[in-house]
Amino acid sequence: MTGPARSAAGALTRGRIAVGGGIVLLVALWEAAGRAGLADGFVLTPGAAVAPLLDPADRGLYARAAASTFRAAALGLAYGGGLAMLAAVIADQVPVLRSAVDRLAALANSAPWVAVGPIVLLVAGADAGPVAIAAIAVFFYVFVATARGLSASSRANHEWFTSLGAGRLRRLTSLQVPRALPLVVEGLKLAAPAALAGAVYGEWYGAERGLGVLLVNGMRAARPEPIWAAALVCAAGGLVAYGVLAGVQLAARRYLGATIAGHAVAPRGRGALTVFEGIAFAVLAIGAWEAWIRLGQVSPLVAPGPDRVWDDLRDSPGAYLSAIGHTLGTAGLGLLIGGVLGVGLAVACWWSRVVAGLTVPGLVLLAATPLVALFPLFARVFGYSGGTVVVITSFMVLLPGFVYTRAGLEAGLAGHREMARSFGGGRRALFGVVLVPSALPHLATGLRIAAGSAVVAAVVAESLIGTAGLGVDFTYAYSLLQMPRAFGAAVTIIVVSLGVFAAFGAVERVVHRRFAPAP
Amino acid sequence: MGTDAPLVSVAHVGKVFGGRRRSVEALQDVDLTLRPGALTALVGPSGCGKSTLLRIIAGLERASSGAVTIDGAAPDVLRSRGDISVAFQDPNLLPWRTVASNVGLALKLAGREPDPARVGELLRTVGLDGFEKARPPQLSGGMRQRVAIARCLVTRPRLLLLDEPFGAVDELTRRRLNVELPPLWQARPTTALLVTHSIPEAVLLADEIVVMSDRPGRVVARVPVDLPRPRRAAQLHSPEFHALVDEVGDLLGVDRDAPASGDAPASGGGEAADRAAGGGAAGGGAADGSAADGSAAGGSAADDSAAAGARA
Amino acid sequence: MGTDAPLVSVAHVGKVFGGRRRSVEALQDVDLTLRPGALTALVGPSGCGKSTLLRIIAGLERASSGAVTIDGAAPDVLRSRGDISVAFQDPNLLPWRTVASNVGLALKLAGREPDPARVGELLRTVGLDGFEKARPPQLSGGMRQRVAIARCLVTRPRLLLLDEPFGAVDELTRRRLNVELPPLWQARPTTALLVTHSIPEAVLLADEIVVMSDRPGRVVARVPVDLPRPRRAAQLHSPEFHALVDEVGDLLGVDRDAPASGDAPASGGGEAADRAAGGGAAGGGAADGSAADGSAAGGSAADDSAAAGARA
Amino acid sequence: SGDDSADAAGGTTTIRFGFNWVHDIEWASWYLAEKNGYFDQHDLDVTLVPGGENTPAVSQLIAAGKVDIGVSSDELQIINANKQGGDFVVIGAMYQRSPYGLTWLTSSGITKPADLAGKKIGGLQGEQPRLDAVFTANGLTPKYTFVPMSYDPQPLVKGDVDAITSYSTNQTISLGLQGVKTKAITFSDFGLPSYGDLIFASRKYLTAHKQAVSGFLAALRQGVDANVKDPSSGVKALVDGYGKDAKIDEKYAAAANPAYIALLDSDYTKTHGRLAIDPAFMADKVFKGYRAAGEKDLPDVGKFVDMSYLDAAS
Ligand SMILES: Nc1ncnc2c1ncn2[C@@H]1O[C@H](COP(=O)(O)OP(=O)(O)OP(=O)(O)O)[C@@H](O)[C@H]1O
Ligand SMILES: Nc1ncnc2c1ncn2[C@@H]1O[C@H](COP(=O)(O)OP(=O)(O)OP(=O)(O)O)[C@@H](O)[C@H]1O
Ligand SMILES: [Mg+2]
Ligand SMILES: [Mg+2]
Repeated sequence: MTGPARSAAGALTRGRIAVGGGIVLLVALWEAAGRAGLADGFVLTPGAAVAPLLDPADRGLYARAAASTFRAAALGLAYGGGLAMLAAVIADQVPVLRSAVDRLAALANSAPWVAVGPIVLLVAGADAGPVAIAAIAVFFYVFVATARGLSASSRANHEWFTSLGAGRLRRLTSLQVPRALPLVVEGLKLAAPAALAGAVYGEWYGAERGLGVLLVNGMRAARPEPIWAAALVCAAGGLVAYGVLAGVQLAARRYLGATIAGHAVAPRGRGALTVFEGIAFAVLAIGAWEAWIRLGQVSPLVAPGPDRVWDDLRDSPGAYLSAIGHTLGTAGLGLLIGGVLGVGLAVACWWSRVVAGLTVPGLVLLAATPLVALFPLFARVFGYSGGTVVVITSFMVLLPGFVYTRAGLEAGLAGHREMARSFGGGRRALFGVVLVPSALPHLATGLRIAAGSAVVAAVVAESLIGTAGLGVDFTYAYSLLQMPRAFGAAVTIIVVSLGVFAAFGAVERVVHRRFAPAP
Repeated sequence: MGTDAPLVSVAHVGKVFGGRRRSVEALQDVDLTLRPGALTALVGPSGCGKSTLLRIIAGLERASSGAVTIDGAAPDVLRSRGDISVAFQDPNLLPWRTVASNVGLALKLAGREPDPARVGELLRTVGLDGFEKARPPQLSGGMRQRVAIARCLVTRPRLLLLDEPFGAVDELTRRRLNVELPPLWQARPTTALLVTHSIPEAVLLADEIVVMSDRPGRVVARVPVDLPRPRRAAQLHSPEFHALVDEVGDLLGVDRDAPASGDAPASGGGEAADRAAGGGAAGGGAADGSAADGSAAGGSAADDSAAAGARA
Repeated sequence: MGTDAPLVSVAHVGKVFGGRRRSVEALQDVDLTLRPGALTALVGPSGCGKSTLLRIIAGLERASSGAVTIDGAAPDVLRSRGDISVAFQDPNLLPWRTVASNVGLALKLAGREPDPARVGELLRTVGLDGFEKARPPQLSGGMRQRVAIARCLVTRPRLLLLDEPFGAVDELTRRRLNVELPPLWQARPTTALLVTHSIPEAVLLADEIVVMSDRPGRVVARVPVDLPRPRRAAQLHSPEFHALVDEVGDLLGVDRDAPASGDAPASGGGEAADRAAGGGAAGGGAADGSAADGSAAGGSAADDSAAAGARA
Repeated sequence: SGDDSADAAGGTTTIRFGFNWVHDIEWASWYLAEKNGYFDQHDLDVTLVPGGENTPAVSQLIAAGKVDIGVSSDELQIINANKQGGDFVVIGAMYQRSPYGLTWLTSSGITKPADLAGKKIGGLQGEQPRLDAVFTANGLTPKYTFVPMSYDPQPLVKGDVDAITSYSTNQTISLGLQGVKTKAITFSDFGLPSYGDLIFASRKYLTAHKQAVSGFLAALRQGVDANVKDPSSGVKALVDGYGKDAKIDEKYAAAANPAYIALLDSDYTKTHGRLAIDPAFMADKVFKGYRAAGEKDLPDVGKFVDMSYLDAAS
């Protein structure tokens, strides 16, 4: 073996050793935290956390709970993911419906679980809750990934297909779908833990069994063991799903060629009709709501009509405005902290194989762990305060920030990298000249998803432990059965979330137009 | 042939690429007809709009003005029947499919029956036997372009649009292909438009040569190539051949400034001298015409000489 | 020149691309030295490993066996000083930068001072004035390739590696560039390796021509081109020039089957006939040498004729 | 669910019964009624639907048609639901006094409502009006910091809050089992008396299923009696049955069951049987407390409470 070849192999080995080191570091930190009795002894050592799972008396209990939660998550992933893919295909194939489907997808992402949960439960029933919320939780990830993937084929390839008389459907099956596969799997990697989180959250709506039930009961009984054990099983399930999908992704890349791993492509442009369409969509949504109330003879106790919600909005705009301000402030702070951390970590990982090795195990764990399900755990560790809401939001943002930055840094075309190297550009130049511009489109997409997640996370966290904000307003009003106010808060959350989403969508489009022109 | 209704007619086509700050006029009032069964070559300086015109004919780009009809209808009609094949300047192969399946895919897209034998035969013809199972990223630039050529012949299209199909192919292979490919599409009469850099290649292959001007591209002249077919090497050394190469070269040169004369200090009377050189070369070719007769490549050698002389 | 220590030496370089199912041996025991200040041309059939060899020399690809040293060190040393410029077969422009800033970027990457004047001058030389602010997707194929050429000259590198830099450029522009570019790099003596399809181009530009065999690429011969510089058109019509084109063509032809003779049925004795044709054409060229003297392009016209004749 | 004709024909009637919390020893009587076949004896097929951390109010579940009868932790929930368009009627109450109240550490020195002034009180979002009422009902101005939290009592132990809202039968006992000494005071003790786990349904449902509802109450009473007689049977029904998958702590259940049992009886139940509600007490004492807390538009007890189903059960 020649010198350079050996050093490359050496670098690879060093990388593997670093990953091993990262895992050891993670466990060691955990052990140390457990021994130090962090959070008043709430943090258990790994051994103590695993112990209940090994206890023969409880083994069956955890197995049943895991089976039930994993089943709900899998079903939710199948339904939500399937629907999302279908929606993305429809949006791609039927231009007339494109913007409507896009909006519906954004709506699915913006709809806060706190508000959706009760309605799902009231409409679909307690048994369907975990599956339904898991499906809602994955919908957006899969939709965005599929839509991106379907539009990732180069214009030149489309033209070749067109030149041979291939219709839309042919282009879809023979060109766009294969091209989309790696991106879809990437989306599923984020969706799988989200499905688990959704299932657990859904179980808080009165499920008979499941990891979520164990989490809540453990919390109420102030016993850390079942909480940690259930969280551990949950994270393990996420890790397995994540690992399997990473394997699939690797296989897909190998089969489809490494050349199509990344490479962002400009989303289809939207015209000046946006505002008009937005209004039309709102009118339609409100119409559907009114129709549901009237035709379904829905009790005002279950859901008020749009008119009553409107009255409440009109009567106390101040209350809504201050809640909006609070929630946006929290989400913004979380977005900033989490975003900077996520992007920074991704860059550090790119820069140093050792840093990557050390941090990746922790980040994979973070990615695979259904964070929403562990909000109570966060509250316990970080305390019941507004600060914890920001911490939770930051954590929710960190991951998309990291994942998309990482994907972006990998997306620089081989030809461009070589060009930069050939002129003597070092790593720093490569980074600044090729990688950052190539990563920007991905980053913009990640930012949009992260911003949406930040609002949703802030609202959920507020509803659990916040003192002000839209999440608080919703829960407060809901528990006192003040339905117009509760729904007013829910609608406001959705509107705020959509607004944030649209704002970052505009940023994304500008960045894409500049840095990912149609190839 | 002259009495046939044209298969393709391009009428007053103009194309302006509009940016926000600047716009480029790529084509200006282009008229063009392609006779059925004929091969028309399109020559012109780099950036003059050849690719753009080809894409407009294929219906892939919209003309800013004017219209294109194929068989009396919009390009889409013929295209949707899989009767057009385009070889783009970039090969654009699907990286996840093997070479053979990239070629086979064209049949499927055009709505033809799968025909592995034909696929194999074409790959052999373009010199890619043994690479049927390879994937495009594993090929050299010239090999990729040859896959694209095979891919576009496999469907036996009625209209063949070739955009510098031999740009990345070495001259030896190119000459071989120049000889071996035409019979493949002449078997079923195919109307073809070939964008090429090489005037001799154009004269060798075409029934008519359309010469375009520098940007904005206009049709400067249409030069019929009335050399008999099949074009035997002997004819290619004929004065008629060289006269044609000459003529086209002149037409191209007319619209251009005389090129810088580089390290030759005395550059006066370049154009006239060139023509003389071209004629001389042609004469030389003709003189040994009988000796070179056995070799088609020998014929095209003479073209190059003549072309270069004419085009200075 | 012969006494200089080589700037680049390639010793026993082999390259095997290994897939799981199949592996391709691209290069086999390649030895090569590039003399400082000399331009070496690399010719060989498509897919024979020319691009691969170039990339190995640039240190962008790892050889499977053997070693490359530049200036006595690994390629990375010279490269990291920005003293190597590569023009890839694909232009690889950054689509988000303007034409001018793509060219200017090379200066930045190579650690040179910004030099907008030089950038503008080079863009003018390659015929892209007026397109400084355009972005690569708005350019034609030939225009993109010309940007890549300008980009690679702008840094005044010590080692210039050119991979078919004129593949997508029309012949007229190509000839002009063939004449106008060499002075740009000869000003500061630059060692260059040029992969080209065109034997006459190789003879016109190179000090030495390295001929490679079909896959797996081996060096079949090294042909020194001892024609005096600057190469005036008159010399290009000389028998020496044609003998060289002839020789290289032969060397390439030797490793290949005689190309199919296409529609010329009697193909006996092709090779001998070709050589005769080449000679004839050369003679023709020589006969009007004085007339064509004023035009460099006229000279290269003759090359083509000779090359083609020799290479059939 | 069955209708009157099914009632008349004596066929089996299906009843879905909704709890407002997860499976817990709180529902021991229901478990025993089911497990010991009392529901069967009354030709009832009863499904017990647990609630959870985030479940909507039982009144909403009834309004959405997901359950037929259910419990409410106090009267105010049902009154609020009726104000929002419901027509719910109370037909009994499991506990004569609600265990709902406040818990603090014994070390905190709090003994009376006045001691709560200026303190940090943790609770669930929406509990603030009830805390306000504690102050107003005792002639004090509400003055405290509300700290929203979930059912986790840890912040109390850590000292992040001075008191938490709780069930005297729940967190206090859990903490006690962990060696944390706490004091639990119900809101009743603070002058805000209310019944606990009131059983209610919509008027429409009740009139359509008179016989089944009475049968249900009768069976439930049998369940209550069985639990009182052998509290360990209630614990067992929970731990091995309904709570099997919820990791119920048996020690806690065994300790909490007697605490719940202690709330079952009052002077009124001695004469009117268990589950009974005294309309006069509700009108005089319970509503008085609510009124003191600022509640207006309280309903007419005669229309709000209907003991006829329970009467028919005995
Ligand atoms: N998408 C585009 N946006 C703006 N300008 C464009 C676009 N495509 C082509 N052009 C411009 O149109 C002109 C013609 O381009 P075209 O690709 O047709 O040239 P061409 O004759 O094929 O040249 P070449 O021989 O170099 O391939 C060029 O000046 C180019 O800059
Ligand atoms: N990444 C790769 N993986 C596998 N095989 C490869 C790879 N790159 C090149 N090859 C093979 O190596 C051989 C040489 O390729 P190379 O690109 O060097 O040819 P070339 O001489 O430059 O040809 P051309 O004139 O067509 O550009 C080819 O047979 C090609 O299939
Ligand atoms: Mg072109
Ligand atoms: Mg190459």
